[in-house]
Amino acid sequence: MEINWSSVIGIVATPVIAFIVGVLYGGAVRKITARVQNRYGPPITQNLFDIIKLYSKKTAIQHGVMQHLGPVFAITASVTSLYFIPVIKDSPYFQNFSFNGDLIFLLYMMVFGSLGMALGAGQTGNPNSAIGVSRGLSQMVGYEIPFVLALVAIMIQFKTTSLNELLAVQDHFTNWIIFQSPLAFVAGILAFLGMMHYAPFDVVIAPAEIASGPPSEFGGKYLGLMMTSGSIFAFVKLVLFVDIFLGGASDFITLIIKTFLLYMIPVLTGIVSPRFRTEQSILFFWKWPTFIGILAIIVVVLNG
Amino acid sequence: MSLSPVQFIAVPLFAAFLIPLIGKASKETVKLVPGIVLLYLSYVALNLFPRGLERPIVEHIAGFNPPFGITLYYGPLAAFLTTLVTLIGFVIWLYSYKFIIREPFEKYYMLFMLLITGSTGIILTGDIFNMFVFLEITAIAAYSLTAFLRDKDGAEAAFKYLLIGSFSSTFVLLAILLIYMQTGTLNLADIALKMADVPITMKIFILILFITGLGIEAEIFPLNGWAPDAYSQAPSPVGAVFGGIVVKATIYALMRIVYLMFNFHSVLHFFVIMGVITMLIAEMSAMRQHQIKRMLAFSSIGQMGLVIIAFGLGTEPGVRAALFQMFNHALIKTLLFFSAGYLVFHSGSKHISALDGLGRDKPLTSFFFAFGALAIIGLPPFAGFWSKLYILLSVADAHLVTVVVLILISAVIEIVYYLRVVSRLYFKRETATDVRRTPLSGLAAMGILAVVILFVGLYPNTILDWLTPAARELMNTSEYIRTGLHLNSGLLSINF
Amino acid sequence: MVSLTTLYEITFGGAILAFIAQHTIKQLRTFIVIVTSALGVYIVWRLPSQATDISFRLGDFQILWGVNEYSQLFALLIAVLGFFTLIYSIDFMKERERLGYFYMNFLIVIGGMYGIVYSQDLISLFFFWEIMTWSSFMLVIYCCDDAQSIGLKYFVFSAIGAYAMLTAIVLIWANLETTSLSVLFENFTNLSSGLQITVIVLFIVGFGVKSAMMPFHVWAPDAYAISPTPFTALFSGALSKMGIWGLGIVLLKLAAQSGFYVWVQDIVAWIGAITALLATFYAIVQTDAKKLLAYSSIGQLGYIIVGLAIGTPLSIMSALFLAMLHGIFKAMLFMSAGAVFYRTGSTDMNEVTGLIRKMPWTFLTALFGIITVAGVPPLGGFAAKWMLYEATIQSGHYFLVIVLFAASTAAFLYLYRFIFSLFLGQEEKEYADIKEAPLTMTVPMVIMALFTLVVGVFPGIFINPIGNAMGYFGNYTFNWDVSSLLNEWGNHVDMMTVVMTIGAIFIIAAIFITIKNYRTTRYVTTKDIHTSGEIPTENENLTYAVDFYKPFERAIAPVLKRSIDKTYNLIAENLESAFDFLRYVYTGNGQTYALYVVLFLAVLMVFAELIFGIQL
Amino acid sequence: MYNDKDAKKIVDIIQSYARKHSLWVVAYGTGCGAIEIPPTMTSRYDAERFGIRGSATPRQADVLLITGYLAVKTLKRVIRTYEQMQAPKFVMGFGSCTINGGMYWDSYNTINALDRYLPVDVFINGCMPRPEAVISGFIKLQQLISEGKAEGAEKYLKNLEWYRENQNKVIPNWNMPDYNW
Amino acid sequence: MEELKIEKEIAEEISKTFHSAEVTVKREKRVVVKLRDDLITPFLSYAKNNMNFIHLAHISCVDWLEDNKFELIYSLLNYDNKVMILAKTYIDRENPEFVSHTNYWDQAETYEREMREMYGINFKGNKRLTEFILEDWQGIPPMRRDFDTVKFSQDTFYNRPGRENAQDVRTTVTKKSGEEIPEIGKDYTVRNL
Repeated sequence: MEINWSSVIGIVATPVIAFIVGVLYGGAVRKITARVQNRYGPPITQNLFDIIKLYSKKTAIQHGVMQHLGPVFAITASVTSLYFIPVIKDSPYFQNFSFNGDLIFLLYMMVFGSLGMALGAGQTGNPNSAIGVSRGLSQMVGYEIPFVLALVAIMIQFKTTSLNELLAVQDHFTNWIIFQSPLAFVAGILAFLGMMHYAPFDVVIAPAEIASGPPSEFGGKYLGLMMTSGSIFAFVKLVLFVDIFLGGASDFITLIIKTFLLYMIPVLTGIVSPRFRTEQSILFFWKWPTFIGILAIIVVVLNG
Repeated sequence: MSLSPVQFIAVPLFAAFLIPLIGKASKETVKLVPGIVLLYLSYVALNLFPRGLERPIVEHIAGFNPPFGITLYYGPLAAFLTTLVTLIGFVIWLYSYKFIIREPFEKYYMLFMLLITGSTGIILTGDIFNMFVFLEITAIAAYSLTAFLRDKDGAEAAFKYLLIGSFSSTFVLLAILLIYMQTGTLNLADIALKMADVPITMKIFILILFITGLGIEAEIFPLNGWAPDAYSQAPSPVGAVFGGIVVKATIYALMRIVYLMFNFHSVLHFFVIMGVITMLIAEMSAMRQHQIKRMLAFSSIGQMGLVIIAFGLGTEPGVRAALFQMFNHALIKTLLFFSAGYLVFHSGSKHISALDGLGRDKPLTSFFFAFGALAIIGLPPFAGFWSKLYILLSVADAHLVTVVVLILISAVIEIVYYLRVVSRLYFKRETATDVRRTPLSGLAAMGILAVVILFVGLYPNTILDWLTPAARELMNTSEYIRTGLHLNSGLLSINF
Repeated sequence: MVSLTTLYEITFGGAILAFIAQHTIKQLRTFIVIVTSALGVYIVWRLPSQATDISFRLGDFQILWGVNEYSQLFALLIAVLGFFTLIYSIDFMKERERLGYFYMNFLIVIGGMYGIVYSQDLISLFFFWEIMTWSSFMLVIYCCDDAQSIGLKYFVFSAIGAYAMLTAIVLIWANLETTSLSVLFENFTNLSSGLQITVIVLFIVGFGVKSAMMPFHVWAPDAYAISPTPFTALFSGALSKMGIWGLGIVLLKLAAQSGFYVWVQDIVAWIGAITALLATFYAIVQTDAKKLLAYSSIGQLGYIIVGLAIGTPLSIMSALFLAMLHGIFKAMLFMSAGAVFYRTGSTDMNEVTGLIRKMPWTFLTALFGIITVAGVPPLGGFAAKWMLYEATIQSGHYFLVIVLFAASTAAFLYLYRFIFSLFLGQEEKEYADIKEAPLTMTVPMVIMALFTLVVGVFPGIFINPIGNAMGYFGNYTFNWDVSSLLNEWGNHVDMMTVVMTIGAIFIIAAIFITIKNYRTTRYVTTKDIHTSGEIPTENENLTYAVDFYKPFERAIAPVLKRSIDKTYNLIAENLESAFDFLRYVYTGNGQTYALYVVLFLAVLMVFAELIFGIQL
Repeated sequence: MYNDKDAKKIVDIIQSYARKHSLWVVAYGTGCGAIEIPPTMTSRYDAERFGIRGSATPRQADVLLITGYLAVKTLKRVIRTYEQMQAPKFVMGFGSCTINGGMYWDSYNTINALDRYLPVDVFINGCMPRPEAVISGFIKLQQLISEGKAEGAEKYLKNLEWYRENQNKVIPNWNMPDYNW
Repeated sequence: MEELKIEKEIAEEISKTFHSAEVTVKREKRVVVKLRDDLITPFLSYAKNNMNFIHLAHISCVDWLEDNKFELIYSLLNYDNKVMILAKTYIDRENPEFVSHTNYWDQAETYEREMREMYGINFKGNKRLTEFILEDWQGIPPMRRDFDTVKFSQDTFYNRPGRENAQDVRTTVTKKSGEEIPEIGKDYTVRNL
């Protein structure tokens, strides 16, 4: 059997790169938040230190096999989603399996981790975890609707559900979907705010209220794996949005610039926002973002 | 003695007068007499059946030729109905054997025999005045049976029945009088032949008298006020007799008269409408009854409404469906009255609420009730399903979709009140236990009925094969007149 | 010996034998039941190759029984589910009374369903349909006092449905003089268009009631929740599929020929989607696990209806795929809830918690079940959902797909609540020494759970027979790989790659997390949790289960406030009081009755001309 | 490779560096000193630049701050919280109350010497210590970590009996789960 | 004394109703009533129902060790004229028992629980005299004056060596500041009982 080395390299390197980028983005966010709050802030590598520290914890506890496997579900979901997204356009290394999946598959794959984490959090028996899960799932119903509306608008506009074909459509700056279908972008980005769980949609992990919610019983290696998965997952979401709306990236620099700019939207919103209650955020998503999403579809349909 | 249709009338009549005499000698023997008689009649009926289907048997009593003298007409329809009556009668006797233990049971059996006489008489006779006489015999026997328990409620019910029944007799007699005045004959076939000459106003007047008079016994709304009281106050087998025999005979009489003499479509449509109203009001009333036998009575009325609708269609499938429904109803309602009788007997109360959990204590009786309920609702694989289906199909053939819908609505109501009782029987907590056992004769009677119901449900062809000629006979009036009067078909022409 | 008649004889005969055995030789009962259902599976399996159509006259009707691929699909589902649920019931029902009654009706239901799918004419269809209805009613009311009104509701709704169907049959008979399905399909266009739409609507109502289509779904949650669990599994898994079976025929064979196909499609699809959404919302607020699953069933049936209504090859495929799969996973879920009930005596999600360590196999089944329902890869549910969404989008039902997506996302909520409340959370002291359910219960569950995984990896094993079955509706070709999914725009998902990737990463990560600090990783009880230093006592259970989705409930309060159930109750109450009023026509007074007679006569006399329409 | 001494050393260095720069503090405000934590964390003193961060639950935390006097009743909860933390874990005594009872030296329900009950790595004196002092305490802790001297958790495990004896003396009704390190 | 008019009226009303009561107008808005222990309940009832003192602000206790008495003080407040009555009574210290007033004011329950825990007074009729603030307290109630808190602390809490000088706050402060601290509360004897 012939081994395609470029894809092997891609398969090994993609998660590593995603992890590093994600971790550094996380550090950058903390730095930026600190600067906004007129602080000096931690170093940009702070999240990396945190994760290494968590892995280097000498002991760990678990309440059962589902808690043990919860972070495994999470990392499986993020890495699998990553593999099915073309990270760099037309690159033989970073396409991975993206030709074998499509947008709807990604939508469901991304939920896989949440479900696993929710199960893990459920088994800890900590009421705070369960409250967090309840809030998280409820909020998910909120933001999925505008997100799906945006995706459907794009799918019917370009008659495809494949990310690679969407990328092929956006061959030029002016063909980016953000310009071709701005309403879909707006709906999508509003949903994106919810997906990133930054304020005002951070009621899920509300640390002072429900002791950080779902992960409240996770420590040491479990939390480390969760944070690893979280970093990768943040990168996955960013790349997905860049691929869908911003024409993807043909090299790393473009990718970094685009994703970073995109990342700033939820981060900067989050820094200056208070927190929504769960039902408030659900109703928020069901009002304007949904309306805009429906408008996007109507516009697409009217344009033929 | 060769078998002849006369025996259907003569034997039970003879038995009825014999019973008091035997009763003087031995009370126990009295109980057996009706059984033997009915068994014999069933034997006769089954023997005559093929002959009746083949060619109608016309008997002339006392040697006069028609249209003079008394005629018995034993065609397919009469063959079918007499068989039904005798068989049902036999099952009812079987059931009564242990159920009617209260004195004076010889009177009960005498009246019962008279009832059989009357019913078979109505079915068989080819003479309208005879029909009246038999109607009266039936009615008087029925009045007395209603009051058989000799309690206050029974007496009251019997009185109501008598009151309304006397209207019935008066109107029918009046109608017959008018017919005689107009045509000068009492033979049904002859009347049918001569009816063409009667002025239309008179015809309508006679028709109205007949409808009112016979409608009372056939339980057409609003003439059926007596029925719920009579059914529920009479002993259970008597309820079964009313539902299974008497009403069937009177409906037969009504339909025979209407089809023979007044065969025009607007009349039939009137029957459809009356049937629908009767059915709907009866079902709705049944829904809100608290006594099980009253509920059954209303349900019976509702079923009769259904039969009248089917008769009113005036088509051969319709008539056949009506006859099928009559047959099924006779079986199923008898079964229901039987089981309800023992349920009431065991629970000690006529109220439905007293039946809670009896299904565990009296599994077989309750089973038969549930069986009957499912069958009468019209669920497969029981007999009721097919007749209801045929009625619906024939109604739809007549393009009366509204009526189809109304029938189905009433069926839904029926489901509600029957299943309410069934689920009470089986699934409510037990209230009390009764050590008395349901006697074997009662269970045997119910068992026979249940087996027949299931058999007909699975093999409807057996019954349908007999019904088709019966329905054809009712529809084909000219054939009736021809055979009834011994005429050649070529000579006959009815232009109505 | 493999023929339809044998199948019916064995199944119904087995039913009666089981009843007799219960009252004579009790030990034989279970044996008879299992053998009957196993023979059923065997015969159904062998039928396509051996059976010939059976035709005979019954009354005026030509009865026609035959095997086709479409029937075969559903028959196999019935047979297999029937077999599994019966095995499951051996231990589950052991302590109950009136088992003869139970098993008799159970087998009659199965036989009735065989009859439905194999009947090729309307009369036998209706005949078996009613048999199935009353026998299932008998099982619904089997349990207890509370079941009476629920059973009645079930039966009344079923009867309304069945009678709608009967009206349609009667109309067809009156106009086409036929009851044969094939003749009906050929001559359907000969009917007037008004009649066509009437027949279609009546049939949709008829089948829609059984498949719990809004607004006829109100019977379903209660009936599912109250019937004994082995039957609930069959009820939701197979019996509700009879509605789907019929809807498939009506929509794709009848409506497709009529001039208003597009309208019918749109309306039914929207009804299906709204059913899915509302049922999901109602499922979220339930506290009883079985009721939750019941609403979930209604929701899933909504998806299937949407798939059938859209009517593109992919959507029909997805609908039938989901129908088959739903039979399996909903049976799994009901069985696991039943296993919990068997051990703890309750399915109240506010009471039962923390069973995962006590009942691991049951948990595993429930886990596979919820992943399948959620449609998350790598289990079979994903393929069904994927095809449905792709088909919905590609056929131009854009807003429909949004409703479906909303419903499916909201489904995570109740699914999580189901598994969390029963199996996760703190371990309850009360359930300290319960054991895993007996083998007769776990084995069927686990077999089905593994089957969902196989379907997830190789959707082709469902797609190919379903593709064959769809030959009944027209010429559709599905030349897909055994492990891939393909939509009409040419996009595909390769399940093999997906599953391999997921599996590889999952195993690597699981090994990593297990061997890392293996010796210093401690298991602690669920009492040992962070509670700000406070120590929960033995009797305290801190599981957050009551009002689990309160915030979500507040968000969807306007939807929950309106209940169709209440409307029906109002109608029923008003009708009853109207009937009560009518009842007093019968006053019980002889004089009144006499007056009626006289009035009747008088009216006839006076209006004779009008009534009899004859010029006097 | 992992057995190689130098490599192990490198791993250790990375680990202790990460540990040192990532101190998550369980937010358990026991006494009046808790009021000093918000200024320490927020803009003015910004402890986050040293990698110090609040953590909501003891499962995730590294440092347990005892911010002032400890009533007997609170001590029990603090011990519980400490035992739920994952090793390596550090305790910081905060203010004179934790050292010798401070102004509550003769109270009938506040303990006087925290290190009798929990293995304290760093004491910060003062009543109350200002945020600068708190931060210098953290820096001291970081030094200890990098030197490998902050082994409170192991000390606690090793001398568990002694600690338990002291704890049981003031907490008569001992109904806590066993210590699982 | 025009400004103490309301207080005096209240004092007069009380002394008219309860002849044995010893009523003093302490200052503005403050009336002190000393009563026999069996008159406390009627008095509280009267004050609440007839004089509109509807608010029980506090119940406190003083330990008169030398007289072997506990003094209970009920503070009642009238919202209309803002006057507070301090109703005082003495109960036996050896066998401290008193009537509960939870049926007059629900909040009395909390105060009585506290008193029971800190002084060991048993309030009969209070249904919830369970552990309140202290956890697993086993010695004599800590607020009684015969409880030696220093000794208890030294015995229990491991005094860290090195602060022996700071043991007597009073002398240290006096020595350092040279200031004379008035001997408040030195004379513990009960006067005018």
